[in-house]
Amino acid sequence: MSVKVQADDFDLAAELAAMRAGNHNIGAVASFVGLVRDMADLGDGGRDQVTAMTLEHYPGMTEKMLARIDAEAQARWPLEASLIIHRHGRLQAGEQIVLVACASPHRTAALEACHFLIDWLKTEAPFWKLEQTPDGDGHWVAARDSDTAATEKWR
Amino acid sequence: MSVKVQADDFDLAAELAAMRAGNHNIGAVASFVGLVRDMADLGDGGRDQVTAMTLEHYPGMTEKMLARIDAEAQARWPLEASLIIHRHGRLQAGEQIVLVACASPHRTAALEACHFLIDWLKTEAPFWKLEQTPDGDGHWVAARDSDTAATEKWR
Amino acid sequence: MKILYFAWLRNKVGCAEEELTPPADVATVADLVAWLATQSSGHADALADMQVVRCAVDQEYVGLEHVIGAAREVAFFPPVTGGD
Amino acid sequence: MKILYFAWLRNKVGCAEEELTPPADVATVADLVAWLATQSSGHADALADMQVVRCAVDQEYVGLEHVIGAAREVAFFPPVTGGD
Repeated sequence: MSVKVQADDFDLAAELAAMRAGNHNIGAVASFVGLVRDMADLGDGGRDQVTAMTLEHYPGMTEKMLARIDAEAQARWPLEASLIIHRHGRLQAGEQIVLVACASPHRTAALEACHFLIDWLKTEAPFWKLEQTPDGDGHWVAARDSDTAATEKWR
Repeated sequence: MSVKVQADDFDLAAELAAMRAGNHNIGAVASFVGLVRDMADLGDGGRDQVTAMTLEHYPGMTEKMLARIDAEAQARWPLEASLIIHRHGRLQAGEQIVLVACASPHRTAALEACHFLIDWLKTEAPFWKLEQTPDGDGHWVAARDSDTAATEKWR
Repeated sequence: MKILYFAWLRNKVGCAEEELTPPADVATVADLVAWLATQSSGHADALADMQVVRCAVDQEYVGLEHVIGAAREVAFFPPVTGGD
Repeated sequence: MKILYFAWLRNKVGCAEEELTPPADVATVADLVAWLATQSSGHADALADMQVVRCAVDQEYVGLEHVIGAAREVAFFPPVTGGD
């Protein structure tokens, strides 16, 4: 029920504490954090060192799509609370990119809704990654078929 | 790769930070926290107020079972790190009971392994809940068929 | 042999742990349950319905047909209810 | 009409945003793409393979057959790659 798109980092513990504050009907909190890896998977099966990445997004449409995905999760599962935070801008290896969290009385709804949100976000939220490698070149990360397939399984 | 059974509370952010410290090949961290709800589902469909609960366990066997479940997750998914913390003793409504966390390069392994661990733990780890209600009576929580079914789906 | 009881089985038996030496003809978990039920009405009550009791021998889950052999520790408890 | 380009489409076109008034016979997204491709070699290059380009009209995903109508904002971008 909360969506944030921001350049700043987030504090996982503080965000989760705020999400469940005062609600003792929450028995389960599932969360997912995506991080910048220092290795990128290249299309040819090789790996390239990544020193940083820049996340570009479509201001306005991003918030709209995240809110819609969040509403879809609320409609499908009995959630007491949910939260999506997605960062944009330049991020170093090891930094947090995205947080998805769902709270419900029991674990299945929280776990499934969390998985749904991150799968759906990967193909519906307008973000694009530019990876920087040590040779100075940046390259735009290509979408993966596996992400589309992951989203399709929820349709 | 780490299992803890303890009476003390845990700090989610600190535990997750320790789990992924120095490993920049981690692109995904999925976590699950179970909490004491202030309402118990009664078998007859009604609900009863819960003020606290006491978690009893089988010292020795608990650690052994959790380590085995953790090893099973490691064998099934390409995880960079995993963590299970389960508390025992008396806990108040709203308190954290259990933490399961999995880290991997990509999200699917982390999310599935996290779901697997909590499902499996629910039916394999020797813990028993005694719920305290305002009238002072304690009652032992009965196992749910849905938990057994949840574990079965991973076999 | 150390016998352990957890949760409501402990409440019914009246103790968490006891050191017992079953007779030689107690070979399986089922034999042990039948013999324990003769020890007291609490034991008999706790072990009356083995559909709702699980058993671990030396900290491994086993069925009623399991042969106890040289086991040092046998535990009886309800289906587990940890997690959330 | 405001036209937006993101990621490598922006690099190829050479700008992030432009205000254009397409001719009256531009009805669909496909028509708009064909017309934009005549604006510069950068535009033509960016929009050469619409298999790898997605379009949003007034911040809603649409297909090439979508009728633009009175849209205020049309965006072109690659398949998205957010998340982890």
